[in-house]
Amino acid sequence: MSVLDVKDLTIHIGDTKSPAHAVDSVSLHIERGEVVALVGESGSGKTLTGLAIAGLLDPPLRRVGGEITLLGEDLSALPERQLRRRRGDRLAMVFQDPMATLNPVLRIETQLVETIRAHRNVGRSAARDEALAMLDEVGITFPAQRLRAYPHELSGGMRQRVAIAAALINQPALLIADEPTTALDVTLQAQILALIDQYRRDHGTAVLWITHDLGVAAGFADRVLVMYAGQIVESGPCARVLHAPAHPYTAALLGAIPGSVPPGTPLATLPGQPPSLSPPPEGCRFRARCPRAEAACIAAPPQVAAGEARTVRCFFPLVTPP
Amino acid sequence: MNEPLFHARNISQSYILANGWRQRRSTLQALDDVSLALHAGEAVGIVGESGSGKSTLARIIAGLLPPTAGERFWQGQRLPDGPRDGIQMVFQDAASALNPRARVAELIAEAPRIHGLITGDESDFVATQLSRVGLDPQLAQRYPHQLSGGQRARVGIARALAVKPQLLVCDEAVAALDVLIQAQILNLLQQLRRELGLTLLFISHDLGVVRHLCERVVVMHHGRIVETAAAGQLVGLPQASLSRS
Amino acid sequence: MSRRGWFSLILLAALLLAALLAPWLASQNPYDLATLDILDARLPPGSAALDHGGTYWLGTDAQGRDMLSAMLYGLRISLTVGVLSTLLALTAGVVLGLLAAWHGRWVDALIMRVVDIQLSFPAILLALVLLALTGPGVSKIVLALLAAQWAYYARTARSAALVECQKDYVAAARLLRLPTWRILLRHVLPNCLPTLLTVAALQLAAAISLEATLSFLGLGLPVTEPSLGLLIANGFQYLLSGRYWISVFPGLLLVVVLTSCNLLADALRQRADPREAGR
Amino acid sequence: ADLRIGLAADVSSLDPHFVNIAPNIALSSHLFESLTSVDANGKLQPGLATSWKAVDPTTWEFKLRRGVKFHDGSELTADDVVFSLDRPATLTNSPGPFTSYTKPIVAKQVVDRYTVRLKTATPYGPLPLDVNSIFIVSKKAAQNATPEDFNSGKALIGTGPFKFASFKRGEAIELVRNPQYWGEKPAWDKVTFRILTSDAPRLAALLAGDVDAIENVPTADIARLKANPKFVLAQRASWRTLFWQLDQWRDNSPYVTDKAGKPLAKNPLKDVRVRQAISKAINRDALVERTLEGLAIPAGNIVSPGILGNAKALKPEAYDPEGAKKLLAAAGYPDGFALTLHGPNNRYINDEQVVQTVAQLLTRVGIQAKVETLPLSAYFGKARAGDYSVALLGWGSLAGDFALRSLVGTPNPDTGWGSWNWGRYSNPKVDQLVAASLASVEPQEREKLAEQAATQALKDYAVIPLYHQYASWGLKKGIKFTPRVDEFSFAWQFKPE
Amino acid sequence: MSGFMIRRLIQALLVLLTMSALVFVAVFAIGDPLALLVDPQADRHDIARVRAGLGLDQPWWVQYARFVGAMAHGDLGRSFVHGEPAIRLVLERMPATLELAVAALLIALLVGVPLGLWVGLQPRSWSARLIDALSLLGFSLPTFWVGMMFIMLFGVWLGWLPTGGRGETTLWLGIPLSIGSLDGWRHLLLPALTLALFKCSLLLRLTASATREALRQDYVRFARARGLHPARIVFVHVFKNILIPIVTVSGLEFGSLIAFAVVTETVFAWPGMGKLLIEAIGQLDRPVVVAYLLVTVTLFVTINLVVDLLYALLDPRVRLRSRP
Ligand SMILES: Nc1ncnc2c1ncn2[C@@H]1O[C@H](COP(=O)(O)OP(=O)(O)OP(=O)(O)O)[C@@H](O)[C@H]1O
Ligand SMILES: Nc1ncnc2c1ncn2[C@@H]1O[C@H](COP(=O)(O)OP(=O)(O)OP(=O)(O)O)[C@@H](O)[C@H]1O
Ligand SMILES: [Mg+2]
Ligand SMILES: [Mg+2]
Repeated sequence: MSVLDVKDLTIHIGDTKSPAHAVDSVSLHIERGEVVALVGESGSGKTLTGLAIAGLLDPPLRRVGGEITLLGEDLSALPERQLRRRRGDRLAMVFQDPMATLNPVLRIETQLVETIRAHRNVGRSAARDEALAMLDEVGITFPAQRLRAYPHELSGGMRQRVAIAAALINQPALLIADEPTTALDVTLQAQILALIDQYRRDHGTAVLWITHDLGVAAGFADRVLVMYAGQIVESGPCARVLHAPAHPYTAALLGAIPGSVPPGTPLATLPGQPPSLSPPPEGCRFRARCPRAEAACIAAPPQVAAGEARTVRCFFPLVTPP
Repeated sequence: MNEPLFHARNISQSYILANGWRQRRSTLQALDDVSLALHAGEAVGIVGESGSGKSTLARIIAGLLPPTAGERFWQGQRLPDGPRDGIQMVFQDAASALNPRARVAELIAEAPRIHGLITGDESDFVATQLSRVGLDPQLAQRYPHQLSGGQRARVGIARALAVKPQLLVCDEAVAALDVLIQAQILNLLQQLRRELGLTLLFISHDLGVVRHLCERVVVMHHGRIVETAAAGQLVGLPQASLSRS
Repeated sequence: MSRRGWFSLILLAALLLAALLAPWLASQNPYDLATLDILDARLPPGSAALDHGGTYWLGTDAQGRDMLSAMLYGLRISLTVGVLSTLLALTAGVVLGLLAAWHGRWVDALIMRVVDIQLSFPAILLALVLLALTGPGVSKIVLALLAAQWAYYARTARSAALVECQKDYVAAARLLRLPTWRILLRHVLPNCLPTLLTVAALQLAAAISLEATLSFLGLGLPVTEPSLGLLIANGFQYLLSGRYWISVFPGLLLVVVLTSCNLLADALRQRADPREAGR
Repeated sequence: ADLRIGLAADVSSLDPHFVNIAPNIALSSHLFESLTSVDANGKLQPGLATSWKAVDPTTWEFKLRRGVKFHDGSELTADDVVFSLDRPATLTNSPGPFTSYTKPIVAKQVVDRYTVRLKTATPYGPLPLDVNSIFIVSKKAAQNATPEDFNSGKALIGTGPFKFASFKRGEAIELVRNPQYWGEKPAWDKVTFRILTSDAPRLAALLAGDVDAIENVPTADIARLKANPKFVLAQRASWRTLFWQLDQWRDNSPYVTDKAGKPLAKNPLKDVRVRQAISKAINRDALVERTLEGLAIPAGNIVSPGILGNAKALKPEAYDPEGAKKLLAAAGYPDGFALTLHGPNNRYINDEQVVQTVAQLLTRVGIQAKVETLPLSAYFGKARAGDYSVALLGWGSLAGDFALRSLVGTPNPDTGWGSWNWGRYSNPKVDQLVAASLASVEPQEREKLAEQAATQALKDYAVIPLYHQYASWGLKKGIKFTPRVDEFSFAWQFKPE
Repeated sequence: MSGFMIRRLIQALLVLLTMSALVFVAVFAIGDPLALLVDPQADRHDIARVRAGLGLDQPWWVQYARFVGAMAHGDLGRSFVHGEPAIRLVLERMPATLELAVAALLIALLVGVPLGLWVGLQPRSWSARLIDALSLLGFSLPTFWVGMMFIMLFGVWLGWLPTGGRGETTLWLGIPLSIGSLDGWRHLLLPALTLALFKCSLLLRLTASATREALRQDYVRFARARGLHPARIVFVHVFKNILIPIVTVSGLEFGSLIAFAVVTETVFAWPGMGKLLIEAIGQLDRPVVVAYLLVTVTLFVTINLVVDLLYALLDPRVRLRSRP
């Protein structure tokens, strides 16, 4: 059984008359201990997908369809009260900006302890001990002092560690990490990645890693999902997808990375911009920028298998199905 | 060796921090005795972790920030404080680097007009500048918020080039962009270097980008230059994220 | 802009227009003593005039002034005072604020200390003392309001300008070697304007209200040229005696004016803050 | 029973000799008395002195009432009187000292325990009236007492019908009945004066039952109060007369111009015909009826009817706009001219309105009048400095010759004559008559001289009288009040019905 | 800290000196107190004597120098009109004004903050829209006009509450206060409400927008992502954050409450400092005007200081430099 199983998740933005179809029929699943990377350029709907799974969409964002199953339980049918019990317990989420995710006027201790006590009937001092252990586990030195500190007294990297500690403190089955390393410099990025990787190994946590950095996905994820304009255009095991992309968009992303060509030579680029999604264009959403587009692309391409454990949403994939 | 185009000598910069309640003042040494020479037509990259002083150095070179100590030379001449003709800069956050209340045409033409660099028709001038950075001249009447991120970055470059600089300082000019757009900009800079013989100082924390664009790389750490090397042979920088790919 | 914003803008425009056209809209020039007749004093709304057969739709005051005309002219004065003092204070504040933000160091310190001192002393008390000194008059009250309010603008302009000056487009403008005045006026100022306008709309209401309050305390305008505030004050003594119209009607008009200013300020603020736009 | 009275003005000090302003005098009158007293009609009556006479032209002898006890139980003696008459001159930091009343007295003589003689340098008729303003304090209590001692009640020992209970400055003063009072004992056990300086709240306090009586009922509310069966109104013409002072000394008066605002060749106000025209242009009946809502009577005199010096022959000027225009034409101003009327805006009943109405009326006869009103604080100073051309003044006096001395006497800073003669009218004949009147110790003769002086001055239009102001009190039903000409609200004159 | 305090104190001193000098000149220019106070019959000698007695015979700068000299010894002079030390007169009236201002602030806080929280949390509900509209109205009604309407409505027509004055007071630590008795409360209610109305609207709007702002912050989203109870999110996470602007603004507005008490006190015949000031200006009682200003400036400076300290207490991030 997967830890998370999402089927046909669809999210609209704005009024019912002319909504933007920001996320369209996204399906994904994550197994225990697996890291799945969700990549794509800015605005492709990655964050919305993550928020929808955690049940954190607020107006004007609306989930208009799809099923979300966490550990066999259908979250989409749960009332908010029940959903709240799952959040921070079985399912946790961390966000991009470590400056903003912690409440600036509450001590670290308060924020950790309240997370424990929101879900488990634990005494204050027991919760505090757990918090201390957790800080230690995420690699914070002098955890006892840090507990008394306010967020602004910590460095960016430490803050992100604390946020991760708060997310993991109830041992969730699933961690949704929405670009938690983007705001940090390279050294810190690597440390955080290593930290989560270690935790996953120790506890078997499933991780949905949202990022726009293919490099991160490459080094860290088991599987990768590539999103474009609200749709998943390609999925598959990380190594294979990045090595031999099936979708032209994935190929373009890889070709644009400096280092993919000799220094001084031009990088591959794509013309144009992603389409507006209100309403989304007919047919293949990548059509307008696609070097391989043909007349047939006027129809919406189905998601098809492209080799073992791989899918692609394209009539003319770069990798032919076996 | 011939005279460098630009030379910064023994630059130091310290910031005064007023800290907290007790108003304890401490100083932060952002740059410590940094010297850097740029030869005409050269592309030099600066890399370093966050807070290592890259932006501070860039601003001092551009003349936006008077250094606490040290001197700048332009073709051997000592430069007074303040900006100077011939040095321009492209900023990291293109959105904040463009006045949101000015149309693209005004953004590009304002300074050349004041400095008397426009000989013919102003709209032709703007069109030429826009085409040079690969933008549709139709965009001239738009406001910055009506442009995409990549377009904004290009307008920023076009504006800098419109006053015919010899040295272009790019402070993380591509850091906030998606890879696809980043690639466009990198290509554009390559092309401009070739065509205009521009000298480029390119600051980034992404070693891959610098390696792609520059011949020479300077590594900064804690306000000092710790290493200077040809782009291909760099070793000193901890490069966690890229090392695994 | 939101519906409320448009509504307030239209209302304010209508009020301004009414004030501008007062000489043509009003049946009487209430400031011209020759047109007043003491025998028509304190007539209730809808009364006919004694000799010239007109109707006083909103009644008359203690001098036999047609209330409707007086209110139109009063609106004119209130708005003039409000707008004039706001404009002057805005200009003064903006100049000083920009200067402080741009120059920094001792100029900033000096200007801001004066602002602090000014702000640590409430506007009403300052205006009170100043007016007691200068005596009544439109120009004097404008001056008093200017003195009382410039500091708000200076502070707002400075902090807005500081934010803008941090932005890279100012650095870019410096690199392009644009003249300082041009950077300040063409680049920095327009970007501070949303904030400043919001404050201005708010302060406009405050200025009008302050003028009314000072007039109420007997320190505002000359009696023969009553503003709305003075009309209210003059009618105050008739409130308890049932001749409500002398005070209540101008009061309602004042409330409408102030509400629309505040509504506008609200709308401007929401516009300036895109995250609020959805509300 | 208790009585609560709403006062219109604040009492600044309880020291009866500190500042010579009406609210303080009103309050002190409850606690202290003077040698003479003044009845509701302004007539001099015995006070602490039972009788007085001029034993020679420069010596007045006062016989003290026997057995009068101070609040502390000690007896009133001639020593207390002399002490009290000496005290005003010793208060150096008093801004408005009572010394002008004690100044004519050059010597004081204790004849016996109950007799005092006061000497003046020259014959001086109004002395008995002057000493009415000097309250007699207990020497024992007031010796070395500071104003603070009075305000705290420590030195507040008088002979009056009430005793001090408490003083909350700016808020309320409480008095209790003096059971040992020698005269008619007041009907109230306790009297509370509430300070309610704003008109509307004062009236509201009466209507809401927070006080039993108020003074200075706002004109606007007279009608309503009259119509309300739960309240009664007490009214009478008071001593205060309002009139215009006109600049008669400058050739170029600052606020008189032609209609285009340019200076005139000469000052039209110097021409008696112009002054008369102004007087004729004023419709006093309409002014009184409409602007003052009936709360005044048109005036042709400087002092109110019934007060010494009121010449009955002088009638209010009739409203005659045509006559005014003719006079203006005759004086050389057929098209009129422009002037500014100045007045206070917080001193007299509807003062600001009155100025406006007069401006309205003058405009109708071709004198284009502008209006400028100021708070009292700024107004009096400027007016006394001669800054204005036409200025409104109200004057309350219990003797015509007194009033004339200040208002139309030729100004002389050394003697204090003409100190309020803002227009600097000067007529030796008037001066002479006033001086004679003041010097006469014979009441009939004094009255005759005073009337003659007034008649002469008004014939010259030295000032233009407008009206005699009414004073009104609002009372809860069940309380009676004898209104006083001097506008004072004395608690003992309120009686339960 | 101490540097900050010292700077504040120097600033306060500067305000005091500037203000008192200004007032000195101003009151001089308005008029001559003797023209108001001296008896009509007084002759030149009388006037000269009085002038000398009050020290008014000197040029203003000499008077000012004397005043500053005396002030250094804690003596602010005697009221011309009352003959008592001016400072005592002002301090005597201060409790009434402070009580009024505090009551108004409490009303504004107790009404404005909860309503603002509601409006911020539920901006789309009709009740929030109604409250929002009403608050705008409350924002626009001039104080004196509201006072008049209150008097008319509650005092005269309905007769529920007294129309003015302070009513019964009881002594608390030697300070007469209204809140000790029912009668006192009845007198306090209307003026306090009048004074509070504007601040109430202000705080309501401030709270609402701060709440909206806070709700948009990532930390709220993170709190939700951790499954915290909504009540905890609102009353701990959001509230602790919005408390900062509320406290700051309340403190600063407290100063303006005292200033606007001038108007309210005039309308309601409330025997506070404001009324004293108006009267003193009317009587050209310079020592009292100066003393009033000195006392209020001192008060404001103290308030600002307290606000800064509170601010630092509430917001761990704070850097105690001068507020922007
Ligand atoms: N609260 C919102 N209101 C309106 N539109 C929104 C909102 N949140 C997201 N969107 C829009 O939905 C689309 C998808 O947004 P999303 O945040 O999921 O992108 P993303 O892939 O996470 O991009 P990035 O890499 O920049 O974080 C974008 O076009 C965005 O503008
Ligand atoms: N205006 C300033 N006041 C105080 N300290 C500053 C200021 N600007 C920069 N610093 C400090 O100076 C040091 C160098 O900053 P700088 O911005 O040059 O680093 P950087 O290498 O550009 O970092 P990044 O990669 O994050 O942009 C940092 O520690 C920074 O905190
Ligand atoms: Mg995102
Ligand atoms: Mg930088």
